[in-house]
Amino acid sequence: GGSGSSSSSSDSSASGSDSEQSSYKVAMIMSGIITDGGWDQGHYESLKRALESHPKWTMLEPKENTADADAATAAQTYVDQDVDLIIGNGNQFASDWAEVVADAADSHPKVHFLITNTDPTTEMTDYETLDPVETVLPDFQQTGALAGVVAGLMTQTKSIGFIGGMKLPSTITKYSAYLAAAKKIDPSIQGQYNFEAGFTDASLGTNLTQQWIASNNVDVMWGDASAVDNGARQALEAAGADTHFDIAQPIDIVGADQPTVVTSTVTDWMIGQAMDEIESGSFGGGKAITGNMDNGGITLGKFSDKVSQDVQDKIKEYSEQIKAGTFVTDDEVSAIQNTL
Amino acid sequence: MDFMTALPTILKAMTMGAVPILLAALGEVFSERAGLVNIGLEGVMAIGAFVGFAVGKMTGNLWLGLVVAMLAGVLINMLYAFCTVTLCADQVVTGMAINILAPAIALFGYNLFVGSNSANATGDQMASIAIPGLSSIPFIGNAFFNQTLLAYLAFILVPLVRYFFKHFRAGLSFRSVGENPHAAETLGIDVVRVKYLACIVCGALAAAGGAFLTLCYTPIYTDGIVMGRGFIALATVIFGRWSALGVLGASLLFGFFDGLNVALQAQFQSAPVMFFKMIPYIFTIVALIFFGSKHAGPKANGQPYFREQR
Amino acid sequence: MMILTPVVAVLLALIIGAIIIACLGKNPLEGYAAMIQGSLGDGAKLSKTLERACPLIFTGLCAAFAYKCGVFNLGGEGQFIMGGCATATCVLGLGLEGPAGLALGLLAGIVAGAIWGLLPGIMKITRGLNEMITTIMLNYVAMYFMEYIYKNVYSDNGLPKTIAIPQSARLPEVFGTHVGVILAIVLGIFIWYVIFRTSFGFKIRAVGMNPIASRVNGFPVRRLVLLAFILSGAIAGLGGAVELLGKTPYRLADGFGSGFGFDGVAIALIAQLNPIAAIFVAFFFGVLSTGGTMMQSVIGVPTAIVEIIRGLIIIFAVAGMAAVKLPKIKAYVAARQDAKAKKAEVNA
Amino acid sequence: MAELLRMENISKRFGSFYANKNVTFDVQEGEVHTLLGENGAGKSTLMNVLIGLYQPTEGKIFMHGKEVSISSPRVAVEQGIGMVHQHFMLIDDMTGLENIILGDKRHNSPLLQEGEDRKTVEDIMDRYGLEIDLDEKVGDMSIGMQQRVEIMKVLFRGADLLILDEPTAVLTDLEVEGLFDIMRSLTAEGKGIVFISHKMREVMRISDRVTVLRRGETVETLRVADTTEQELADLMIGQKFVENTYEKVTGATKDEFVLQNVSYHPEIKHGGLKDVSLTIHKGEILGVAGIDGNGQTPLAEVVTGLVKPDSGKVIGPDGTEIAVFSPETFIDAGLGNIPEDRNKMGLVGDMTIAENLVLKQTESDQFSLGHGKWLKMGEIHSYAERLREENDIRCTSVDQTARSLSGGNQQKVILARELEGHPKLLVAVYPTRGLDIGATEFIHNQIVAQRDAGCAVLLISADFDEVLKLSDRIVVLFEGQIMGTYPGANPPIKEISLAMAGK
Ligand SMILES: Nc1ncnc2c1ncn2[C@@H]1O[C@H](COP(=O)(O)OP(=O)(O)OP(=O)(O)O)[C@@H](O)[C@H]1O
Ligand SMILES: Nc1ncnc2c1ncn2[C@@H]1O[C@H](COP(=O)(O)OP(=O)(O)OP(=O)(O)O)[C@@H](O)[C@H]1O
Ligand SMILES: [Mg+2]
Ligand SMILES: [Mg+2]
Repeated sequence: GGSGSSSSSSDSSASGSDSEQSSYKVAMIMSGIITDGGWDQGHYESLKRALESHPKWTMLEPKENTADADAATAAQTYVDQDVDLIIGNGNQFASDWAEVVADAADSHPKVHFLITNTDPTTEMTDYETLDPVETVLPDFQQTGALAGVVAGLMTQTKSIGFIGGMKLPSTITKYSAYLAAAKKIDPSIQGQYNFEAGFTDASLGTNLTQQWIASNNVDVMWGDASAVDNGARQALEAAGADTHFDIAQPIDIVGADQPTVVTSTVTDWMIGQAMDEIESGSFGGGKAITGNMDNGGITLGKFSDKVSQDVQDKIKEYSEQIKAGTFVTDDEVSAIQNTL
Repeated sequence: MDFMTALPTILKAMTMGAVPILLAALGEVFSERAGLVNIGLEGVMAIGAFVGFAVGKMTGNLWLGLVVAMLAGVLINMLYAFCTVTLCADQVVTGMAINILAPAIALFGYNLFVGSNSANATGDQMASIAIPGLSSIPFIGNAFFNQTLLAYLAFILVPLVRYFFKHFRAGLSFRSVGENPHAAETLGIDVVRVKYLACIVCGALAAAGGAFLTLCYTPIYTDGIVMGRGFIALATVIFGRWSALGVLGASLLFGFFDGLNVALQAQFQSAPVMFFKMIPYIFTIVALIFFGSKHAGPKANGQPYFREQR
Repeated sequence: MMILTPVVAVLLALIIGAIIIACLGKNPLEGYAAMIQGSLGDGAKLSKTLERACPLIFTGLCAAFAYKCGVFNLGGEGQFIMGGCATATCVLGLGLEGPAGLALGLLAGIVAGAIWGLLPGIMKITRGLNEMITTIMLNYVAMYFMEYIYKNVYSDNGLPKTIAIPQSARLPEVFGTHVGVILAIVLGIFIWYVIFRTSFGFKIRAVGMNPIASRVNGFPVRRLVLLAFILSGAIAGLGGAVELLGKTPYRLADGFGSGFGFDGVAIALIAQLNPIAAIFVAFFFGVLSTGGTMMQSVIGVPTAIVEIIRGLIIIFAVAGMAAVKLPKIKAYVAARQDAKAKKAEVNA
Repeated sequence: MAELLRMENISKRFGSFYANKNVTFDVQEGEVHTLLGENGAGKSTLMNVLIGLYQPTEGKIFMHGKEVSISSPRVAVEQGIGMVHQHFMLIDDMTGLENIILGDKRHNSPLLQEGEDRKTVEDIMDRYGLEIDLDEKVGDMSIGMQQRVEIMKVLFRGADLLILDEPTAVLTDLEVEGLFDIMRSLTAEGKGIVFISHKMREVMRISDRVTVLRRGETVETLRVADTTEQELADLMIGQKFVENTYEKVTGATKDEFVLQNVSYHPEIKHGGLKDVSLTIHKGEILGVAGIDGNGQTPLAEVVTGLVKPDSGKVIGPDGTEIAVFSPETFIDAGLGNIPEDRNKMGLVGDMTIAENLVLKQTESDQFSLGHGKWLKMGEIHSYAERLREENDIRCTSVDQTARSLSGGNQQKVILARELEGHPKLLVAVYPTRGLDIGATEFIHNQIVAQRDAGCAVLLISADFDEVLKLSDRIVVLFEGQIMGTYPGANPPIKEISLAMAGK
């Protein structure tokens, strides 16, 4: 739901200047780098997309490689510059920013915070005020189901794998939906997973995938671990790019130099919506912006020529069902989730 | 877990994982034999990984990438050499500074290289060369005889380095500089030159180890791709008692335990995998405890050398 | 000389940094102004900088103390982390609140750090293992162990972080910073006193400089070395406890303590192993960190630039201090002073 | 005879301190030219300049009449100059042969030619009667053999000019004879030798000419035939030198320290003790004579608590058997120790002189409050100043590092510290090794004064003259065993010498 229920304090101070304000600044703070080919690059590209459709907004140089100990300082430096929107790439920022947000709510009412991949009801309990904050929470069940459909249709060996960088609720949801959707296509499909691969050790991705190929006959991988996914693709390629496939995430990277990638599940972090809300003065209150297949938050990327037209048609058909919420049920997903 | 099914893959991971560590550790053997403890391997490897990646991608010639990476490694290690040899600065903290500086330079370069053109994010890979016959030996064939040329070269380097230290005049001179530089100097050995040479070799080999990561392992560079391998290489030098063969054994052992870690992660998926991740480190310590290293290495290792000091 | 050199080194590094920044088409002066403003600009900034420096003071003291005894402890990070883990386990596991939780938490941190320092000490003394290697290995073990704590034991709703330390067990604040900062400074002074003004410190120093002579002259060398391991570990462990109990987000999570150990070593060596100087150097590192973030965001240069400047500062400081100790430079300085003295004589 | 070397007006400055000032010095072919001077007179510095280890601040060097610039040791080797350093320049971890051929460039091949070189070395060994185990690690060799390796290094490189910096300081009389034989056969071939020694007797026997240095400057160059020991000594110290003789004590009977059947690694021929029993009496100097490497080091280690004997008893001053072997126990029981290697074992080189002087007493009430809880820095400083005064420790300040002191002054620091504790037992191992005659006299006086004050002294020395001069009783150590006990007054020198050779 996008209807704003912003608090009185931010309303009164913001609305006065809103109509006149002709330029806005946005800054992004991330724990990795913008070219990591995964999580942070996905955020960066979302931001760039949003900027294209929001000409009033300009972006500051992103703050990359932000260590835990510097997370709050980094936010504070943007607060000091009266940046209109400060984006934190992931829930790790949620716990670090409580103080900064509380201080800024008093001293810099025009500064807004957007934290991605965060559930405000469970992850922001120590916030004194949620007035200037919103979060983004994509519908990961949809993402997982989309990948699961592709995997289920592509696998020959009935064995699929998943690598996640960190064991987050979102990661678990993704995998559960992924496996549930694949099983929907063929109940005999087996899933392998690792949720703790981190985001940098590409060689771990290679070795892990090699093990799964050797011991479990895995032939389709879906990854959520940036550089580690590259390693996984490396192993798939070595095992034969004609029979081993990868589904990329969260950016669309299908292309000639990625022979194993058949398609990508693309996440858009709905930054444009946050910008709109700020312009209209409705931003805040600790609500969560959802990204889903309806609003373009979740999409499936291009297909490689390894995916036959036949399969593509089926994927389209199932995608509609996923969008409508009729393909996999919550129960089916949580049944798998409970076994992890 | 069916260990026998997993074993060939573990062995493959072992040989693959051992190569970057081996290369860096061989470099460190030269360095420490000349009395220079270079804790900055990690940083030099990062430079090597990035430059190898970028030049390989830019020129399309991976071997050129490797050579330029090694040159870059030498260059950054000259900073270390100048500080520790010419200025006699503390080796540990200089190395540490390299570990901060070098990856930052690499990251900066990567930003420039990829930031403007995201097509640059993925590079090319050296192809594996399967040795006919040998590569089909069960269990070990794929691990040992189906590798990239660079990996073969790394393994061939081991007997060469051993031969160098045993049978070359320069090898003896190298050792004398690490043992007693004042004595070496009185025999007309140019201690400073040997130390600089050691840094050149060390920088080149460590950078080659880093370049292996991007040219042979995965076709990408990420900040932090070295993942502590530089430190592991340091440990293997001690564990390998400053000898090429020992270093080979130690890096294979580490590679094996790392492969085992991954195999366990792959099969025991709901277990707390961080305990598997500890395995390579704990076993390095355990191995050190059992096969001990009372041998303390070159005597003047880590000490600055002032010529006119008494 | 020993104060002037690092200052010159810092200036040199900043100049090179300025050149790089200028090459990127940004204004370095504006950047450095932002750096100072962002770290020391007002009381709140200063206290943030102090809090940022606080763990570095602890790891710096940890390294300085160990090195004084000839122990190359590179495991400050692992000991720091284990301190944090023990504190979390103690406070969260026993459900402690209030001053009891605080006191026991600190104590647990000290003990765990000490144990994590003791392990490489035992390995060195019984098996002759080089502590540089074992402590680095143990850093990794500690890091993964912490992962276990925050993911599997005290995870907050399945998130990869522990639940927060309860409000009542946190370190109280004075002048906008948690008292851990004061604790760190007092500890630094105390360690200076121990090293330079007590018989125990005297022996520690003697062992560090010449263990054989120390043994011949009746010092219990092995015991002192082991104590150096334990105490330096305890210092780092206390640092971990303070960081967890004093600083937001009051939780263990990925990246807790990351890099602090190596920074501590650099700090100790730049401070010439003087604990009081280490406090100042750590503070300077804090300035670089908070100010660097500000500079980066204000003038919009890549984060890597700040890291490059930091690396350069360490290299220049260390190289500069080594350079002034070179016989040639020393001779030059001595000759200059002679000449000056002679001139003064002539004039008089 | 042709001129081999001439050094003209050489000056070498360290910081603002001149170690050599306007020194002029020459060597003829076939001559032994001795450099004589007190510790710190600048002898080694001059030679280090000659072999290119130090660069002279001023001055010229001529070889065979031609001016040369010796910019590095390599140039010196090329010029045919070789030096056996006062502190051996050997690599312990390499074999004798490896040490000898290290850095040599006679072969064009980059590979080592060990076989060929071994033959060359063996030829030289035969020619000069040098005995070296080429395959033993140098670290495991006796001092004498290490020195022969050093000489071999020089000969192997075909040096015309040999510099021997205090080669006899660590040798026994027997070994000295061997060395002199080698030196004579070298000069017979026309080679020149620069010889440095503090032992007047040797200087008179082996040298052709002597140059005396004082405080870095040349005093005089004399033909040995035209001078006397006394004249040289006077020139050296710049005033009349008077050598003391000491009265021997004969009646001491009270046991202060007893070893009963002590064995320590008896299987090691040159590094063990076999069934050693000896008694050190109160108020008596017991001298241990013997060729270096016959158990002196383990004996010293046992009586200072550094090692625990494998069997046997050690009984301390209060008559009880010592149970715990650690230096602390022995120090508590009243041990004073002048260890073998003053730099490694006696002093903490990087600490100040003052700190070294109070090394063992930082917990005493005199220097601290509350048993070491607060060091009284002022008290320590003034104490150090007093000891510096009393012991004539020559330094610019007691706050400079002990390392920066000359050897004699370092030894004075150790002695001052040990004697100030009024030990019941004083163990002195090679106490005057490498010291000049002045410093040696001072140390000897102090040791005898300590005996007269009732201390039991165990003197271990490879310098037979020193043992004879000081000891009230003498025991001889050979291959880890006591060969016999002899009186110190009118000692049977012949008999003792034979015992030292194992007969
Ligand atoms: N490496 C050094 N660094 C600094 N100062 C030194 C160093 N070596 C010696 N000195 C100083 O130079 C001065 C001269 O020392 P020297 O060895 O000549 O003393 P000395 O009086 O000749 O000794 P001795 O009584 O043994 O003959 C002393 O003040 C000494 O402390
Ligand atoms: N590298 C150095 N730096 C500073 N001072 C030095 C250095 N080497 C020697 N000296 C000083 O120069 C003086 C001469 O030293 P040198 O070693 O030449 O004396 P020496 O005559 O050989 O004495 P000894 O009889 O003790 O061997 C001493 O005061 C010594 O302390
Ligand atoms: Mg001297
Ligand atoms: Mg000398």
